[in-house]
Amino acid sequence: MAEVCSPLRIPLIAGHKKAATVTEDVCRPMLRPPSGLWWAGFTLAFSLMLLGVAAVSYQIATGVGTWGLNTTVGWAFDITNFVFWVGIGHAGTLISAILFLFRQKWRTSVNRSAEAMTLFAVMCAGIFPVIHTGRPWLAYWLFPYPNFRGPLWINFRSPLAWDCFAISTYFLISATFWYVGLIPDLATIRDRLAGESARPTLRQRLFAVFSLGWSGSYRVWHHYEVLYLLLAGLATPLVISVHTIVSWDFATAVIPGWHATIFPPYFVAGAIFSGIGMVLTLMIVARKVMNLEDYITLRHVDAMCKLLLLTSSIVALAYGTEFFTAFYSGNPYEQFVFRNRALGPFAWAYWIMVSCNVLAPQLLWFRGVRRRIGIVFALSLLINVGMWFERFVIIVTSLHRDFLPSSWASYRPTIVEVSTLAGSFGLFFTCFLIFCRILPVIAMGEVKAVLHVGQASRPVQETTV
Amino acid sequence: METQYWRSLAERENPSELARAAEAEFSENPLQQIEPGSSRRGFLKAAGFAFAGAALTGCSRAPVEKAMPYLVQPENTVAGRAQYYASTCGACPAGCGLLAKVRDGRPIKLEGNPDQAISGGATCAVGQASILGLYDSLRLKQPLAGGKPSTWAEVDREILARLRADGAVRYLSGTITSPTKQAAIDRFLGQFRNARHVMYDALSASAILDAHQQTHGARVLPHYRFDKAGAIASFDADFLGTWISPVEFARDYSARRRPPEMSWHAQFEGRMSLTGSKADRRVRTAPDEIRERLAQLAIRIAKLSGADDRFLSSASARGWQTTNDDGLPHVAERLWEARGRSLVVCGANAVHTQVLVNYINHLLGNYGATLDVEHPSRQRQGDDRALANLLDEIKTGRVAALFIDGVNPVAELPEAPGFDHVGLVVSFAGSLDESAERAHYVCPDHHFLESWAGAEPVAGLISLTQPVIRPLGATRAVVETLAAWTGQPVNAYDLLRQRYPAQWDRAVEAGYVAMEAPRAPVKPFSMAPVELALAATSPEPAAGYTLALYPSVAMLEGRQAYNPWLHELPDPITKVTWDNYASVSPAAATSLGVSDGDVVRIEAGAAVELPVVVQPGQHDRVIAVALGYGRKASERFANLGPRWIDHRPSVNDQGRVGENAAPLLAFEQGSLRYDRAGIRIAKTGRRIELALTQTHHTLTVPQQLGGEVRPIVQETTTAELGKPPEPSEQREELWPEDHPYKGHRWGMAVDLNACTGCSACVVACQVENNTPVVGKDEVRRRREMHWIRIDRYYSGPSENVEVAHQPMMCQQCDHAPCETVCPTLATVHSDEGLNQQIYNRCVGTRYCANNCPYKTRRFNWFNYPREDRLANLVLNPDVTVRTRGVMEKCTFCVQRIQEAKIEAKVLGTPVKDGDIRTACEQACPAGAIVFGDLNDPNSRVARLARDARQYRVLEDLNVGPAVRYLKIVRDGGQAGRPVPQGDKKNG
Amino acid sequence: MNRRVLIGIFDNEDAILDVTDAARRRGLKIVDVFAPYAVHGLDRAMGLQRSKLPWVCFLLGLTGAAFKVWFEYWTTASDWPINVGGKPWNSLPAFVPITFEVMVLFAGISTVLAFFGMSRLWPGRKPMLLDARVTNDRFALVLEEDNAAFDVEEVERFLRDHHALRVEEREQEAAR
Amino acid sequence: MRSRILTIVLAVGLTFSLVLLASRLTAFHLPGNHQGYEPVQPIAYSHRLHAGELQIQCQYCHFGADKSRHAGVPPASVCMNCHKFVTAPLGALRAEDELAEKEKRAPRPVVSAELRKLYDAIDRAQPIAWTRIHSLPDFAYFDHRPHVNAGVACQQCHGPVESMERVRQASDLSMGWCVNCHRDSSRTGVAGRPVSPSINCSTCHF
Repeated sequence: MAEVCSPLRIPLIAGHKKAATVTEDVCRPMLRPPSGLWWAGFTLAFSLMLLGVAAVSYQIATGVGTWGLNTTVGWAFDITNFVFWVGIGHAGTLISAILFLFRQKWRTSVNRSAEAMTLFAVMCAGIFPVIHTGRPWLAYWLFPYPNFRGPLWINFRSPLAWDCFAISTYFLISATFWYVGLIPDLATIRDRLAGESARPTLRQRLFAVFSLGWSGSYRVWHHYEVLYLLLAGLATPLVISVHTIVSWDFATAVIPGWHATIFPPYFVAGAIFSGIGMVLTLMIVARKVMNLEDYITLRHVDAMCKLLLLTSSIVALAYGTEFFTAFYSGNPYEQFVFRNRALGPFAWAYWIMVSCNVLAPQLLWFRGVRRRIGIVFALSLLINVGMWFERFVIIVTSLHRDFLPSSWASYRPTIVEVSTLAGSFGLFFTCFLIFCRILPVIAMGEVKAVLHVGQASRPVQETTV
Repeated sequence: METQYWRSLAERENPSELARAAEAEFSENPLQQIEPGSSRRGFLKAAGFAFAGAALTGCSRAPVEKAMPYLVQPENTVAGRAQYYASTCGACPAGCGLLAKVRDGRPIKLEGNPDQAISGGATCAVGQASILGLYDSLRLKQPLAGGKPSTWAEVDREILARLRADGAVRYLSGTITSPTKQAAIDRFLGQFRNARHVMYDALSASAILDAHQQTHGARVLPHYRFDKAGAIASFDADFLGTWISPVEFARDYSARRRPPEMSWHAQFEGRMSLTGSKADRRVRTAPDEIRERLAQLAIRIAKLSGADDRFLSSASARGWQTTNDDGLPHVAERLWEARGRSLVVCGANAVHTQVLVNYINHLLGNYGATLDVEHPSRQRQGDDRALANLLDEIKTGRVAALFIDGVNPVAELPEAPGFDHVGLVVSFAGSLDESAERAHYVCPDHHFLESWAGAEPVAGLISLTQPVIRPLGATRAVVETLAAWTGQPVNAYDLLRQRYPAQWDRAVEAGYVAMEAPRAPVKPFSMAPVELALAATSPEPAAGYTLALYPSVAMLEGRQAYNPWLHELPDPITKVTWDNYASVSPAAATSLGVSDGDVVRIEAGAAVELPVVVQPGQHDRVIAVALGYGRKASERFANLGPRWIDHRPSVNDQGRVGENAAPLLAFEQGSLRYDRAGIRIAKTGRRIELALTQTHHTLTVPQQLGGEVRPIVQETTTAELGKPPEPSEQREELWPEDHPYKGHRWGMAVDLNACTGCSACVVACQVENNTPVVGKDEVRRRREMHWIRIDRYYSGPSENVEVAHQPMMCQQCDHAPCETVCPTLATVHSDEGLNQQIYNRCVGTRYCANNCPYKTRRFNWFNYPREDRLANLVLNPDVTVRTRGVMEKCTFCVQRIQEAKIEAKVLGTPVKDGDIRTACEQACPAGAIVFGDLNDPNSRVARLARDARQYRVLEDLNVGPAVRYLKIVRDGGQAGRPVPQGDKKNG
Repeated sequence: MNRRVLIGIFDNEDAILDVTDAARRRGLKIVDVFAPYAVHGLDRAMGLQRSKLPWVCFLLGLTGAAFKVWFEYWTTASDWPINVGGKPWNSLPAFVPITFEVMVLFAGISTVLAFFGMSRLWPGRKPMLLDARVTNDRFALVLEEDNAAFDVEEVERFLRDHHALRVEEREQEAAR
Repeated sequence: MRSRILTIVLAVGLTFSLVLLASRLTAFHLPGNHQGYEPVQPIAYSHRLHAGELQIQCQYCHFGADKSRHAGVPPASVCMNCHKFVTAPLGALRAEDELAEKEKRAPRPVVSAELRKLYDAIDRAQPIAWTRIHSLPDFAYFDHRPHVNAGVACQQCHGPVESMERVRQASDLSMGWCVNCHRDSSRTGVAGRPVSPSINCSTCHF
């Protein structure tokens, strides 16, 4: 990162943009009718989503038995997907909040879409805890609400209860953060549209309503800056806490392979890793499809690759540590679980995970690779796969052979489960594609503020907040 | 709950009146109203009355609920209060005494009658399950004539019209232990000049009776007294599982296996049987080697006894020299040391073999001690020779009229008798089985819970069967039918009462009565047949594959094929459900190039195709196949279980469960042979995915994954037991002790040494707790719902494998991992140490099941169909029927705990130890399970918790299970077997 | 009663910074500055005092946490204590995660609402736009003609010196 | 301007509807709560008359209460203990007597319409299908024995039945209602005697 904020002013935004051009560039794709490419992507995503809807409705109508689970393996795809999506969701907040606190100006080009991605990912994640229950129509019992049972509340000792609070809080805060960030841009678009037609169109009305009458008054900007800072400050520990709590779902259990103290940092790192991977995937597509090459420059890609490399190494370290603790604990059950991971019936999953999350990213040590979009894109996809399998491995290999050999069992997903997973991707991309159409994918307000960085238009002065 | 052994005083005085009163209750035939889709009113009327219906059918959400009281309430009946009636089990001829639990007019559970000698309070899996037969909706509801429904009057008229006084009348039945029924049959046959009553047992002990005919001059089946046996040698007799009277034998056997003084038991067998799994010394012996082994043993013991050189000389003359293989010498010594209180039993149905057995027992002086021939058992009376003759007569068309009672010759015999040449075939079968199908008339008998009858399982023990519900269909007791045809109609009740006028009250109350029985006319032991037997035995070892046909613990001869509970009951050894199979030894499997699930074709005259199960401990030349499968009755399971896109049926391509192996049986020297030498076996290339409830069979983890042995099942030796136990180290408790258990603290102790794995507990639990049957496919997916399972672990080399049975149910942990993780407080701890599961609060996250180290929690993956409203009548109204998506598990039969506590509260007395008995404990013949209050220092469970053998599974996890296990005692050195090292199983 | 304001429109960040600073030094009353994005340092140039939002955030966060701790203790240990896995009635450590989440939720949401309140933003509010491009790439400085001493020509010259693109004078309702 | 009016209108509308809802809430019943359920019975049996005026003990008819889970609906035979002789209200009998006096004839037997139903039921051997009022869901097991034997008055749960012409469900029979009574009575005791009612889940749920 040192490079990014070094005083050698390599422009953040290429092609000597002026504020007006930024507005122009960002708004153009929104106001143009969608391209054929967009339609193709949307159709695919939407049909996947429909498949998922069908699968879930069938499962809810028939029973959780339509999944490949059994008495021994009580969780598999459902919670795997949940953790996977929550993980994806973490990158957004990371980029917009943590990098903001670290004064990483390059984040401005990507944070908007990263935050959007967070929201959609958390939506996908949120579905699974609900549908994985045997009686989803009663899932609201997981929240404490006044009732006529005595009253009987919930078990605040259960990590699942923690999850409910963590996920919903995370969703609300990210949504707020995202919206607050959007307000000035909404206003910009509102005013841009104003000229278009005499009587306001629906779209204009909407933008008018949601921009809350923003007029760019600096007295407001002044509070706004503070608010943004505060939200970033809140979101940063939140993002850590959320995945920590998710990891506690496993860490607080007695099952060997779950009962591990390193889970929180391990999971957080993994989450960020997968998140950045997903951001890269989307960014690379977006900059091509919506020709935003000037805003999402190779430099951004490069920076994120470095983040990948870092988190990948943390994850790798975690894998190693797990094995060491198991070996060093002298606990035969613990030791067995890890031997079983690497050599047992699910070894294939384990090795997919290792090669995607540890081996493949090593390529990123080479500058050449980091700047070759094609390769980076491929890597980002691999990382998504690898991180999905990480969760699968942790959940299934630990469960399927635990303490009593008599109850050892195997697990095979059914078509219903696979469709549900596909459906969640469908939902995610559907939302994202719609977002690309109707909202500015780049935070204009913030980009404009960093236009000058590395441009000769004005004397260098370290800004302060 | 206070039990009432008699139905009611009114009943005792004048049963017919009550019958009339009841008549008033059920104005119409209840069955017609229970057809699915009928009104709730009708259903309730049939069910008895009152509120039970709500719990039964889950209709409480229905807007309007009716409560229908009696018009005239019978004495001693109170709505919602269970009554217990003493009766006798009719599931097999063993004749265990029962207490039938009747709730609101419906029998819902069968328990053993503690006072009756055969049962002693215990039951077997089959007995437990047999109550479902009462509510079998495919039972015949009226007589059939030519396959069409008819009336009794009609049927009687037609049959009598077709009976000729001079024609050959044959009455084919199973063993009949009821004197009254025997009398009725004799009276009926008395009308005809040429009439004969032929008895046969599908699981024949004919050879034993014949052998005693030869050696003791009386065709009797000895009453085996395992409670007196200090040393037991069993040759292919699965007396703990299926042989003759398993409940009685298992109880007596384990009574003598309580450490430190333990009886010694050697098992010679080809397949791995339940009994073999408990033996101290197990010698793999192919069926065709048994006689030779026995001869060897006889010679050795003759030597030891020093008596009777005639036998020895003829032996040596025939070139018998004693070999030292298979530890026979050791067995001989052990038996000889224990002479007078030792016992040799043999399951082979071959006369010569049994003669040798008699001789050995005679040499050991066991007659009169461990074998009672003067008051013999009547549990097997079949005569294979007579059967063979009858079949011959039938084939050659020399039979005018054939009456089939309680047997199913078409399905049970090697070749199905063709009835074409028989003028009149009448079956008494309660449902349309293979034989009844071909009969001209079917005169359905009552279910044994509907009828008055008396059984005499052992000479001098009259065990009474009394009805606990009015017949659900227009069926008629066989005795009444026969009486009608004899011309003097009489009802079974009067018949029975006339026979035992003096002891009647006592008999009805206690369910049995002991009478002075005449001594069987036994002559002194005669030597001649022994020498013939020896002559017929060749010292040469046999070769080639041998087929061993055996009754499985669940299906027996196949009468239970209608019973889903028994089909879903995992075989105690192989853990296979919903199928029979050909088990082969690992060595044989390699040489045949097959593995689990490969379908092989077995030819021995007839041929069957069955999946292979590789069975450690089996003889390399033996292929074992269970009888009793592939029955017509199992066709009903075509649509069993949840139906969804990926669902596969529970039946095979023939639409039945398993294959019928009876065609492979054969008659040899007039006796039914269950072993066939020189069979052909070949791979078909097809594969079947077996439905196993356990797929990893040892406590040793796979070698490449470490190969360590887990201390789940712990063993010790008689030697070690002497030593003082080392003090267990004190643990630092992380939490403050916020939860003292002040009142009761329920706990359980399971004696792994006593447990035979017979699985009676599994079915008992299923009946008591309304556990659903899920079907073959769901079991395949490892989703069986049994709350208690019996884990079976092998250890040691496969040819000399050791077996451990471990009943595993919810351990009711003090620091239950499941409770902490449940977000909705659906599973929490009671202040009596129970791990409560509240179904209605459960949303089904399955987190608890994942976090359970014992994996004893069961999840309702679907709404398991309960469409058969008649079968629903067996549901226990005191236990919620769980819906889809909720977790369930063993509750320590909390409904029984509640009942007992409330009764105690009402009477103002404390709950006594033994007042509360869980269903599994109550059923267990071996007395391996003990439930009670750990806070009461004198309770049985508290004492066992202090026992030297006591340990808790996975104690290191500090989850504080409330279930103690007692270590298996491997009779080390004395059994001539290497002493298992202390760390062998303790990892 | 209306007042007159003098508005200078600028087209870059540096200009607006300088002019605002200068205007403040000259003692001109700066009504407001309008900018398409947050220009760093402008607050100091306008001489605005620090925002109160952090206090709102801190206090409501604290309230949320306190409430949650109390609620968890009350439900689990006091109102209906239930033995869950032999854990102590009051398992404080287990209450931490939710407490934290609730704290963040309270703090976050309430701060945002407070912000909307302070800066009078609500759905459907009519924005007061001095220039259509002020949310795009224009900057506007609004000076109030507070007293007679206010010399329009002079101030206009002053603005133009600071590269104002345009200077205009407007009536404006005082009630803002 | 217009939008501000819109917002105001919306706000007013919202508050108005909320007020409406609130007024409804007082009469609100959760699904499964049948408090106040008062169905018509096949025979218009009056608890006010029997339990109230005639002071017949509850357990004379509901004899299961102290020895079984269910208090039980009395069998017709119990009714007949009295109604073998009592065939109609006293008034009706008197009237018939006087009429007979006047017409100089033996009084004819008078049978009230409701009792006629009872007699018919017995003649036709057709059990009487009463409509159940107090009914718990299948997963909740209530047992009369411990309560009755501990001396809990029937009225405590069933309300003033002796004053009801037709029986009505007095309490909501919700879980909280049970639990709170169990909690309180362990402090206050029942009928002067200390009791220790359990609030374990498995007391009612198994």
